[in-house]
Amino acid sequence: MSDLELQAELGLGARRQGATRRPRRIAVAEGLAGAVALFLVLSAVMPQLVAPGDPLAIDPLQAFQPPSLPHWFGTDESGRDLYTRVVHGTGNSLLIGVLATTIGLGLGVLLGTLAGMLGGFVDFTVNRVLEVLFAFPGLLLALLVILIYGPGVATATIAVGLSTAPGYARIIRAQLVQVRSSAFVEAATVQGLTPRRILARHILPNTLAPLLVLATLGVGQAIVWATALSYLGLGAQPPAAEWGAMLSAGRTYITSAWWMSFFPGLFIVLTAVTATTLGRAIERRMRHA
Amino acid sequence: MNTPAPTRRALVAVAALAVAGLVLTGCTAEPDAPATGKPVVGGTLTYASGDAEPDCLDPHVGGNYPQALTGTQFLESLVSRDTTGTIIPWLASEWSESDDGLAWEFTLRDDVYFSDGSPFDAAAVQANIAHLQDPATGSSTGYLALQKVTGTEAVSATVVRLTLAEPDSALLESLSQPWLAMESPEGLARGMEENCAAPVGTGPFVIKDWVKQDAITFVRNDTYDSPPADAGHEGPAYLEKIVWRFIPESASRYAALQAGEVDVIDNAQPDTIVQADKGDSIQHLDAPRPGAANRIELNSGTGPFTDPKVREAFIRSANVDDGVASLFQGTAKRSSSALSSAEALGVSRPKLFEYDPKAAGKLLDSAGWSETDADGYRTRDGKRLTVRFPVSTNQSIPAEQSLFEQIQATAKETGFDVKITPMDLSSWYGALGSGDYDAVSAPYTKVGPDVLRILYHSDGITPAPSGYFANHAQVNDPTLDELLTEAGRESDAGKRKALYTEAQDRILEGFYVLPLYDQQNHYLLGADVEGARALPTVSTPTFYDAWLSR
Amino acid sequence: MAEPVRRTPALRRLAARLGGAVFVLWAVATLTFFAVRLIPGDPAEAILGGPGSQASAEALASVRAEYGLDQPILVQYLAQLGRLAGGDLGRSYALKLDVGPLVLSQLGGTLVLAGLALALAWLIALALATWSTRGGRIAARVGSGLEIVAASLPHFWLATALIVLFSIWLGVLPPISTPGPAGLVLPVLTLALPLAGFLGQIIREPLLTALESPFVLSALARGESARGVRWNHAIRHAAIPAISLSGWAFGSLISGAVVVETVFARPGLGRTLLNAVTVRDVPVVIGVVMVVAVAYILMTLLTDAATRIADPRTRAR
Amino acid sequence: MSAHPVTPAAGPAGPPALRVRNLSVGFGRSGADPVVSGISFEVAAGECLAIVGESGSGKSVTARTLLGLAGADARVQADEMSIAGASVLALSEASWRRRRGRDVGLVLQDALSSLDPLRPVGREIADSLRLHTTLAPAERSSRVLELLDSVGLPDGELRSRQRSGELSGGQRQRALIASAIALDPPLLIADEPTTALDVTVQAQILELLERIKRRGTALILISHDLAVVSRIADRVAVMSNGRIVETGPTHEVLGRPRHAETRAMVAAVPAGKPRGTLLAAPRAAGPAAPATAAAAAAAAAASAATSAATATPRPARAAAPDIGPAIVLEATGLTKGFRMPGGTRLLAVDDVSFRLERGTTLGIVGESGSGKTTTARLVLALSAPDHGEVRVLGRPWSSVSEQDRRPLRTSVGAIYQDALGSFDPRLSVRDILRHAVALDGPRRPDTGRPALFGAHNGEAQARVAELLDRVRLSPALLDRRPLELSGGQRQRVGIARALASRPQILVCDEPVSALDVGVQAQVLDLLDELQRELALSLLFISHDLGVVQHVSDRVAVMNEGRIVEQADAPSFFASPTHPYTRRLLSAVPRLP
Repeated sequence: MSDLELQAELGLGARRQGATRRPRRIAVAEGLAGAVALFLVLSAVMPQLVAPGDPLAIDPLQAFQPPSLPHWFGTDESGRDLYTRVVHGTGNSLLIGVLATTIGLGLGVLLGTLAGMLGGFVDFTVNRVLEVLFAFPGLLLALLVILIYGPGVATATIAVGLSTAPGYARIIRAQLVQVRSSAFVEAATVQGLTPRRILARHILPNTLAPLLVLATLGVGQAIVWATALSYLGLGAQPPAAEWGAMLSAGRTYITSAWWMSFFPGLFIVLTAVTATTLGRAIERRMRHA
Repeated sequence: MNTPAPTRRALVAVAALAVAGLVLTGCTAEPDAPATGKPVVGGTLTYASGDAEPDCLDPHVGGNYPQALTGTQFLESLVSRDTTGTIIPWLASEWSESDDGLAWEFTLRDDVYFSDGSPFDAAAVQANIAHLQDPATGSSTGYLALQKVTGTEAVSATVVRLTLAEPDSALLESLSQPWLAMESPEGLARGMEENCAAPVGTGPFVIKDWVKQDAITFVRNDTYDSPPADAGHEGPAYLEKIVWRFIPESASRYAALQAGEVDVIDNAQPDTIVQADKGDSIQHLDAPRPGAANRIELNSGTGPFTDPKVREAFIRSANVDDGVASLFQGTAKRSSSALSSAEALGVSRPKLFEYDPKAAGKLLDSAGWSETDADGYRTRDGKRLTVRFPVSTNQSIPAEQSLFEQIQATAKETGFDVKITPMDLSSWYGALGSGDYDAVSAPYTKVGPDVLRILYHSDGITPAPSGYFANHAQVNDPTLDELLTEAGRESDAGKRKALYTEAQDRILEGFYVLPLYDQQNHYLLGADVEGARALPTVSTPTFYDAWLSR
Repeated sequence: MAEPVRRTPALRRLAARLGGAVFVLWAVATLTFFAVRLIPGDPAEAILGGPGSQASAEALASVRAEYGLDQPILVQYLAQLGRLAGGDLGRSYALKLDVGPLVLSQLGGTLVLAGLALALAWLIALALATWSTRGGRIAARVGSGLEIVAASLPHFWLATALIVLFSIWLGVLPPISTPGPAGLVLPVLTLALPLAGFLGQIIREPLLTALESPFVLSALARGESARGVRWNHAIRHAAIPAISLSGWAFGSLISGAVVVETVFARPGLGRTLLNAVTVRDVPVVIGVVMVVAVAYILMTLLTDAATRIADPRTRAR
Repeated sequence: MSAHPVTPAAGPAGPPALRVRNLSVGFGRSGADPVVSGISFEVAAGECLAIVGESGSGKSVTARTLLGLAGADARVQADEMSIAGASVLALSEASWRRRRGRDVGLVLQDALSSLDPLRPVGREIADSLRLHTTLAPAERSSRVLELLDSVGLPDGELRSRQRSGELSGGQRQRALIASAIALDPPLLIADEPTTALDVTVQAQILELLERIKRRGTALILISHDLAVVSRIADRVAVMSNGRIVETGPTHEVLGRPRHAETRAMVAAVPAGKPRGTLLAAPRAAGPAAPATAAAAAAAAAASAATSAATATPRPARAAAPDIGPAIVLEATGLTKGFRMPGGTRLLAVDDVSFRLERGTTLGIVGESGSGKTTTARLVLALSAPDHGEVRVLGRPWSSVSEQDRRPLRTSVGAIYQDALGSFDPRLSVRDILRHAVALDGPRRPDTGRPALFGAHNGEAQARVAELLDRVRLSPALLDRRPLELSGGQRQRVGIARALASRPQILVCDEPVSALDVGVQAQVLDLLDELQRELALSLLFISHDLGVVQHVSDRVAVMNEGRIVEQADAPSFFASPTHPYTRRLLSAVPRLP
């Protein structure tokens, strides 16, 4: 799925056009995104600090409580506190997102670098492979992986990772080719730098710098895709405190307990928006530094 | 390919003349108390099913509840049941049992034709029974129900005789079920593929069209005149057409009903039932399925549950009452019986299933599971007290899975490590077949207490031809086997009751099962649907008497 | 460069594109063929209903013979390619139907859904982009904020939210896909909104660039109105990158259809695919994958043609 | 004649085509300095007024204001602003729209982007007619053909169907002019209409504009280049910092510039200035060069006020050190072809030979597409010739492997037209120079890596400071990235980098083409000074014959991949032999 590619295009494209109209100061949106990101990371690393309860503790007599002071996000069908569950689910969801992105980015960097650096036959082959992989658009590749290895968190993570890899590979390759043929690399050759030094000093840093942007944007998208798989019953399963699984459980009660679907979904959207905003912000910073 | 065993809520008929357990609640129009106004002829009723779309519409093949739901609309059985539990005539007008109980004669109506024009006669009944007993059909439910039938004979065109290997007091109930409905022999002869797509019956509606993954369209059978004896009228049905849709999302289903897009939904969620009961715009039809109650069976054949003390400890450690109350919001009652509350012979022993974590702890101590590890789980000889609990996501409604999670959470307090593994149906059967489970919940629908024989007779440990085995608790108790066999032959009501009571006591006191609640079967109907009812056999809805007041 | 560059003959280009398309299809078929060999367990058993079926040895043997599973893998592979070339997608394990007709019968519904969603997404994206670039920082911020949020909305959540809002609270639209046009509103909206967010983001940057470019100033200096400039000049420039992303948009719509068709109980390719993956109905999954691949390739060919029409500059390249 | 306000020297009776009195334009907060403050001028029919100034002087904003296109956030104030006698102050947008194109036309620079690249030029031209007339489409089409013909574009049928990208630079500039004069507006504003065009094309466009002027159209010509406007302008107004600092008939202003700014601009025109003449006024004392081009111009203007009004000849060059061969760079029979998309081969460089003598400058001049850039790449060994050879310092250069060539690379420095693109965007000025310095320094015996690479290496820092001083850049810029520098500053950093390895040869590929005349003058002066002090040999490649004339000892003219004429500068300019050269020379804008 090349949402990532798209997201990256949006960020890196502006770089190519050399747009310089944006100011350097921190925008309100970026500040907010930073704060949310901080909250999410804290929730992932130290959930007990943010929500001290037990995400699996049931209390049937407190089931289906709407949002209130003791239960900020309400309770679910077993009386579990949704705020606690959503916060404790952050770790799971972020981990899935980060792992999937790592897999996709790792593979993408490998393929993209091979194609971009070696060129010729390797480039041709890798490009054909990518072309074929792109013929499995969207969730298709992920579903194929799940068909083969069966549903589950691990499969879903790998599936999302694999299906994002072609997009990353194409970006990395394009970036590499662009940097390699750029005027400053020629200038370095004219200065008398050895190919190895040019690679180490100019090509790799300039190719890999956007990886941070890609990774940030990618984690947001990966989380959306992974939760989609969980929602479809192909990823994490209840009662695991994972956002997609929680949403999936909540949809049963959508007519009477909207909060069960609303809050996990809100966190997914929040994460994706935050990732996009931060990715763009990092990109802008890198461009203007 | 063969059907995967008796899938959803399979049912086996039983002979006993159970007093009606079917309770119709809510505001549904009952057949003998028709709703206001004169029935309107015509109109299209849209039904939204939350059950899986059948692979095959012939309920002989396999035999699961979705097939029963659709089959009820266009197929008919030899006999039916009324709300008091009495067997009543349908395609057979009368019947008799020989003194030794080894032969039954059924006199058939002589004025009934299949919708393909072929006559319904003794040969047709023979062909149907042969079809059910043919291993190539891959029947599981119907096959099990006819286990004792050894032969058929057409005494005349309208009289058919069945010969039995041993007396079967459950035969009439068996034959009342949709899975043993009568189909056109000519239709059967077309081969499985064609017959699966559009079986031919004698019912009030005929299959017009089946767009897979979307809807089945039934149209009125205009020459129909063979309703069961308890029907509200005679002649063709009122409705012109039934559109049978499959909407797996329960919320979408309910919303569709609210929006008037569909007229009837099944598998209604507890919260929507509560909502519907509060207002006037939606009628509620509560028709619990007969047979076994929903329960968790504990595998006594291997693992920790070979020890009755551990079984009892597990049962006492599970807080089911609070869970049922909160999850089902009053739409389901806690059961403490092996049988559905629809079964008059059911024995309830609430005391055995009371939540008592202290007692559970002591029981584990005495069973040797006295150590506790760092995570709070009991151990014995360094091994953790783990309960493997595969759950079929296709078979359990969400509320039930939530209940399992709650049981998991409360049993943890006593020290059980319950490992719930959600699985697709095929893997779940695989896990069961290889014995990789300590606890399992498998719904089983059936009329009368004979279900106990299917579920707890040691014969049920060995798989049926389809590969399915029903004795998940792996109860292997010769005394119980004897009681159940005896009860299955006994036609004297009093003796039969005593035998079944004793058998149930043995099962319940042996702590093989943790009863949860009746098999839920809630229909919600739009306010303008009149005259719909659930057949008192296996609680499938019939729309023969139904009409739309709009 | 002043002199017009000579163009590649159209026929040769077409042949090259078709050759590429055939290659991709072959590779997709090969990849899926060998990928499903990775599925653990016996395919014959899978055909018979999975591990729970406890099928007899004879049944397994007869299935193997029927499906050619007893042949060497290369023979199976060639046979599979032969069947695919003849348009035969095999037979569903679970539904007992030929996959080809089944998938084709589901294709229409999905295409209608996707087509309408694409059109609506374009409409929303263009409207939002033109409104928010008309001037004013607030409008621009609100516009780009809305786009980012819309693009981040997971289909499954959006679908639920729309059902709650329009069907349960307001009661104005059916929560499931009904045959009439009303039944299409919510599914189409669910698919269109996130896509509109993405398209809007793609359109915005080139739209701003175009609006600030000298040719717009020239047009204004000729007396063109702000609206005329937008619609006669800027929109076309803004649309080109988005048009060239139609292949991606198609993928996103197919993924969305998996969710949307399930939630709204709409027959279609997505729901068929999900069901097939859930019950591991391998031939149906492969069938859908192949059909989607063909559609995707057609889509990229169309996209290419559309881009060439919209942007004559690419013709010379 | 008084300087303010500008009044037409002569003209027919009636109201002038344009009269502006005391116009001020500001942006942003009302307290902010106006971009244009209190300027007044008028243009009569058939007259051309040139508004000349550095970039940022406010001339383009003035042009846009005259069309009501200064922008929504612009604050426009004036005592009078009238076109053909009718006031256009405080017009509504709708009334402006009716006037634009009809009463006043606009021609911008770079028609490639000034005509919508997606629409046929015929439709662009017809737009004016569509917006202001009731002509039927067919009538519009025939009028478009007439217009194309009138601007010197035959084949109107074909041209009107083509898009700007399919036309040559001159053709599309003509088309753009056609679209501006479609309704024969009494006033035409041309904003840098010939910038980025080849000189011969530039001359043709100026001719076309002059013809339009003679038809009775009032023309306002906006440019940064005095030499360009001097051809057709009747009067010149010099703008600086939003004000008109000097104005008058062209020959007066150019012949006797009174204002320092004007003098600087006159001095900065390289064409016809002898080799070694200082183009820019001497820089302000101290190494802290001003941060922006505008400020630099202002500083230059300030100091110029106290210095001589005309260009100053410099002292003679330092004698070249007599080490090594006299011919430092030699190209023989260079040929390079490229495959075109259609399958044909294009010979970009065809049998090119030249020699660069130590301490001298060889100028290679040619129009776009002449093959001069390919030649530069061959000389820098960025691509290999198909035939022929390049030798550096008498040693083989193009014929050896990159590895063998590398030791010699330090002898050849290069500066580029796009200085920004030649820097790694991640690096600061300090890093760029430190890396360059390190390459030249001693190598560590153990690793063979440069020893000067440490960030705190004192020697490296000293070298960086020295380089910075050489190119007159303030050390305050060390931590900036090239993106944050002005064009002139970037080119200075580029020069500093090239000097880091103490090269003997400097290859300059269009080093000043992207710069304003004023900044160009400073960079050319700097190069000249460096050549004197460091005995550099320069290969100077440019499309601008004026610049080449100013800097070169020897000149080679390239056309269609070949060197058509090559000679020592004095004889070359005195008696060009090749007709192409003559054409080129006659087209060079120079002051009268």
